[in-house]
Amino acid sequence: MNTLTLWFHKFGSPPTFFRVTALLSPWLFGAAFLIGLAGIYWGLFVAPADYQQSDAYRIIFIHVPCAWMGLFAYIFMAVNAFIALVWRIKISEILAMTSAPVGAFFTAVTLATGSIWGKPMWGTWWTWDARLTSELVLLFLFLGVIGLYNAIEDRRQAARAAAFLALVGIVNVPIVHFSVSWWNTLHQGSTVRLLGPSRIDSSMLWPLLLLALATHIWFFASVFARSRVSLLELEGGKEWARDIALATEHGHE
Amino acid sequence: MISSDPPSPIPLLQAEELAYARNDEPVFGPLDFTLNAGEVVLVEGDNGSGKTTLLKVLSGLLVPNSGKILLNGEDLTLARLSHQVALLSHLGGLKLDLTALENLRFAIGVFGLRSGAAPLPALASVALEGYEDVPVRNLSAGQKKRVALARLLLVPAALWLLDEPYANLDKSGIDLVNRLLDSHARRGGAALVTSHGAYAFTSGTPRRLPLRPTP
Amino acid sequence: MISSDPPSPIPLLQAEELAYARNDEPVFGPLDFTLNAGEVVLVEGDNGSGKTTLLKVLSGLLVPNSGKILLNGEDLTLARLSHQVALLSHLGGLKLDLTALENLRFAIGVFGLRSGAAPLPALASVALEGYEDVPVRNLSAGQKKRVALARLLLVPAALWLLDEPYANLDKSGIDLVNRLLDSHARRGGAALVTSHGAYAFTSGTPRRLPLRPTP
Amino acid sequence: MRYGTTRSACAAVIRRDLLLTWRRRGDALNPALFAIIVVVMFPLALGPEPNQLANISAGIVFVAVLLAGLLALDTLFRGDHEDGTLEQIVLSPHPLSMLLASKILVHWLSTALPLIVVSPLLAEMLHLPRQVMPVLMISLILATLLLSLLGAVCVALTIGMRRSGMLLALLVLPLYVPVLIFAAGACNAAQLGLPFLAPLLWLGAALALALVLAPLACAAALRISIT
Amino acid sequence: MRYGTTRSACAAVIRRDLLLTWRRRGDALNPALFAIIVVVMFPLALGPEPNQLANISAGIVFVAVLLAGLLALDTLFRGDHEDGTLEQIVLSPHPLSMLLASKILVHWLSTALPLIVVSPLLAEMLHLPRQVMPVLMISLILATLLLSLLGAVCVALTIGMRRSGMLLALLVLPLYVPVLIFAAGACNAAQLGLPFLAPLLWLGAALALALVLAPLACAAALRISIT
Amino acid sequence: MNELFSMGGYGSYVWSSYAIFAVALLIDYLAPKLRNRQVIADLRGRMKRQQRRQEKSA
Ligand code: HEM
Ligand SMILES: Nc1ncnc2c1ncn2[C@@H]1O[C@H](COP(=O)(O)OP(=O)(O)OP(=O)(O)O)[C@@H](O)[C@H]1O
Ligand SMILES: Nc1ncnc2c1ncn2[C@@H]1O[C@H](COP(=O)(O)OP(=O)(O)OP(=O)(O)O)[C@@H](O)[C@H]1O
Ligand SMILES: [Mg+2]
Ligand SMILES: [Mg+2]
Repeated sequence: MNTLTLWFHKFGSPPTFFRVTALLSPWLFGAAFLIGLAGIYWGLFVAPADYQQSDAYRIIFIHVPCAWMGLFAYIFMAVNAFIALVWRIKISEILAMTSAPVGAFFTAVTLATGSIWGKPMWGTWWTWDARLTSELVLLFLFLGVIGLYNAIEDRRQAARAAAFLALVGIVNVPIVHFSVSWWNTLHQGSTVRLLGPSRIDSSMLWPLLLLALATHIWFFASVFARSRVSLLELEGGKEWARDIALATEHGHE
Repeated sequence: MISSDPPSPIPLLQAEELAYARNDEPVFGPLDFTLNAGEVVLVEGDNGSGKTTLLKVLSGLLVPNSGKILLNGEDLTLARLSHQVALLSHLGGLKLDLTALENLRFAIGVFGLRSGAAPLPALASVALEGYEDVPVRNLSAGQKKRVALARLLLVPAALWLLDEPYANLDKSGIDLVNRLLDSHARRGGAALVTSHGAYAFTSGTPRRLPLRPTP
Repeated sequence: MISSDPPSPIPLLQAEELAYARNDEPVFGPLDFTLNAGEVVLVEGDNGSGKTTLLKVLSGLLVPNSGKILLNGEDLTLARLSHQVALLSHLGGLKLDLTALENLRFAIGVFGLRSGAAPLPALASVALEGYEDVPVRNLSAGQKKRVALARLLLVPAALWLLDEPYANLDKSGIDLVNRLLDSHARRGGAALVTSHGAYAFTSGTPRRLPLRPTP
Repeated sequence: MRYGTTRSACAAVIRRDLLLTWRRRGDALNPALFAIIVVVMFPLALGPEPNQLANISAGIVFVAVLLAGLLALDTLFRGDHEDGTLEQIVLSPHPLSMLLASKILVHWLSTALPLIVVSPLLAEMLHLPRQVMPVLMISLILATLLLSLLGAVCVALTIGMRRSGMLLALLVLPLYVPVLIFAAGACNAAQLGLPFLAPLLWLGAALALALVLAPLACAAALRISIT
Repeated sequence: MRYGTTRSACAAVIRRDLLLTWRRRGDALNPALFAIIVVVMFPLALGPEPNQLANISAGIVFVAVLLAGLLALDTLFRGDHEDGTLEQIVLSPHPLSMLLASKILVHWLSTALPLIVVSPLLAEMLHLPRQVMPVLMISLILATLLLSLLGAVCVALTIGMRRSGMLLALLVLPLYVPVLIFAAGACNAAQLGLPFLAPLLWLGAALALALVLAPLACAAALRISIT
Repeated sequence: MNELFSMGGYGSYVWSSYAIFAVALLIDYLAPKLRNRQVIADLRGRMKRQQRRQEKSA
């Protein structure tokens, strides 16, 4: 326990965080890229066509990992927002704020691929059912957090205001997830289960899981990369940040 | 600075190692000072040295990065404010659509009323008789300042934080501020006043708190 | 007041029987005065005596109720402005989201550039080196005023109308304004300055234009 | 010394805000005017067929009222922030949440109430069937109260910004969506002759919760964004 | 001395306003966001039937865009008025109408253009038939240009007022009504397969007239209301 | 090969989905890099300004 808190404090100190993530982030990006490539190859070229949807179902390998990722990003953001508000930990503020744009990206991809998939399957790009509407609201929440954070001058105050909003918005996450079972929607119900047997063929399940793993790793890679920039901006008055700014050649990292 | 007076029980305001930084750029350095009842201190410093910021920190509107503020010996936080502090800021804190009198009445409602004070005499003592019922919007720059000063006379705060009270005032207005400060001190109040030395206290030499921008 | 100088051909500014009333309540009475090139005049008056209003009338922003304003011998109207007048008002006329430098560049674009002047040196001469690229929003009250003063140095106006240029400035800032006024006058410009007598001109005694509220 | 009670402080806030509303009573009509404008635009843009309009009338009235409320929200704290009186209120020793609740109350009275008063007119302009009117009124009252309370929290968050503009709308929208669905849902159900009580009860429950929690959240948000 | 030409003064205004837009590029997205919000509210309030939505989709898009434009109008001179730069612009020796025309141009670019860019998305969300889209785009461009020009005159008139708020909307509405009728009329005609060219030509003619007269009127109005 | 691209007639849907995914990730990858450049430039400007202020006050 003691070593854990010690480790947390060490990792939580800005220069250390900066150094550790500098080492971590490229490897994470690389791993995510390779795993994702493998998953895509499997999903596009190896997995068989669906008997109902033929090849259109292959959108699932993008749509579903991104959808999970968007929800995960929101939860990650809200947890960090809570820590930031209660204990005023700088790193948590930054992690919360940098997961918002990444989550927004994944949510936007979910919406886009969902509509693209909806056109051949449902005959329309968009309907106003509960799943789709709540997912749109999720995107708005991400955008709201980003907008609020960018609109306030003082970085720490901005982070705390946006963190507050992120916490209030967490009620939407269960709504997105359970919307298919609470209301009767056009969108299909859950087929993949962590516990118990999934209602999906394993030849289709594996690429799905690979891509889910890849997007999660990517998420952390991206959040770390963004956090380093924000940290540098926030700690611009400190010695270590200035050393880095001086040591960095223009245009290189 | 003050050497031979009897040790007062608890100073009204006490700042220990107080420092404020904006986005990690220090605005004013670690400051230590005490303010006793009956004292008026002039905060001095060039443009941009952090006077306004200091007053906001002391009122609780900004959270200091390090150090402590003790008011009557107790920690000051925005969540636990007392009736002790009144701030006169650049903004004035006046509703332009209300008359001078209505503005004062609102202040009394929210902050309480000093014993023996009343809105009309307060307006008279800042030389605004006859302007009680004029919307503040239609007052000139100096007249607005006077209304804001009248508010200080009404609320039961012992500590006044005044940001450039002399600006925009004419000579009689400057005298007025000095008289108000004097009588406030004599009543046992204290005040922290920012001002650019050129025009300042007439009566005696007040204590000075120099602010130098931390580079 | 000035008796023995050679009769200048045309005074820069001439006001004849100038009066302004707001809703038929007179703000300042009929005024007559002339302002020649090379002169600086201090407009004096208590709070609410109409100084700000007078400057607005002279700049063309308010239309006088009676009387005439002649600029270089010609009638002044808002529809026919010349490059001759620059106004420093309470509001400052600065875009808070732009940097000091960008604000000055805009002023040059709209008003033109005085020969020999340039934005960077102008900022340096108001002691704002190192603040060129800071958004004006992040400057202190006095620093904002200095940026507004730098604008005056850049535009080719002969007549400066300055409303309380000293307010919010520190001692060196007050000196600065005086130096700027001096050299402007020596270059053949003229200025009308409102100020509350307490802190004013260091060099010589300027002409004064007293304003008394018309009862 | 007379420090005054919390109740008297709230009364002072209410008195002042009512006085301000009265001084600029023209402004108080703005939301209602805006809603009328929105409602007027629709027949112009859609063509004036009464049947088509009647079908969508409850929805349009709701959207118009909510938009008007949304736009009026910005004025809740902005004026006070700009002239420094919000600073004064925050520095007051009385519980901030109570003072803010007073402000929210007056704001609802001065912006939402006129809207509710004109809504029968709006509904009439769009040929809403007469029997839906009571449901419309009740759901409007519940919805506007909820929105004033929830919106206040968002406004408090945006107060530190230069110009909150429509970012506020973005923040408030996710909170508005369920309210809109339930409230308009009740009206649509009533128009189709279906039961409409359940959504109204949901709204009522949410309102009860918001009455307790929103002022506290609002005070916390304001403290975050004003310091 | 270098007094500068009128062209250079206009360029300075344009450069500054573009720079300001860039500095707060978040704000520039506001009108588009608002329009999206309005469009999202309708299916929620009306129920999600695609056919019903398709019938009224062009109208809703128009109302959304016009409302967003209306709300953005207020920012045209307000900021400049509050910080005193409008005073400076009025005191400039160059023709005020040209400087104001520059401001109106940048305002259109920064508020209406994003709206036009998102309008296909809005139309798609409301199931607008694909073939109506080009007509919608053209009439939106004409209508927003006209409204920026006409609106600017109204804003100039209300600038002296403390908080013009929705009075502005009231002033502008009568000017908007014919524009809305012609522009939405063209779209509705296209949707029904009827000829739609005539209303578009009328709009074009009105635009040509407004391009010449509106800046002059705007300058005159501003002079009146700033003194 | 052709069959691969047509995806049983759903080619445009499937490929555009994957393309959107790729583009989003690319932007997500590049955005912090660009921002980093700007932050460092800003920081250097700030340091330079601060130095000049110090020189002046010295
Ligand atoms: C714009 C339209 C769409 C949106 C916003 C959307 C959104 C989502 C979201 C948020 C999830 C994750 C739910 C969770 O894990 O809690 C999800 C899962 C899923 N979606 Fe969609 N979707 C859309 C369209 C479609 C379409 C058209 C299909 C197929 C016909 C589809 C099939 C699926 C499947 C199979 C899952 C996985 C369900 C599970 O196993 O839990 N989606 N979608
Ligand atoms: N909102 C802000 N954001 C960022 N920096 C700011 C902000 N306000 C002030 N500053 C900076 O903080 C420093 C201190 O400002 P402050 O307003 O406290 O000075 P001051 O002593 O009151 O000056 P003045 O005499 O000019 O009023 C200045 O360098 C200023 O540029
Ligand atoms: N907008 C206004 N509407 C109505 N009356 C006004 C308005 N502005 C000022 N006044 C009144 O006009 C008179 C002159 O005001 P003005 O602002 O010109 O005074 P001033 O000499 O600049 O004073 P100060 O030294 O306080 O700035 C004052 O009595 C004031 O109350
Ligand atoms: Mg200050
Ligand atoms: Mg004045």
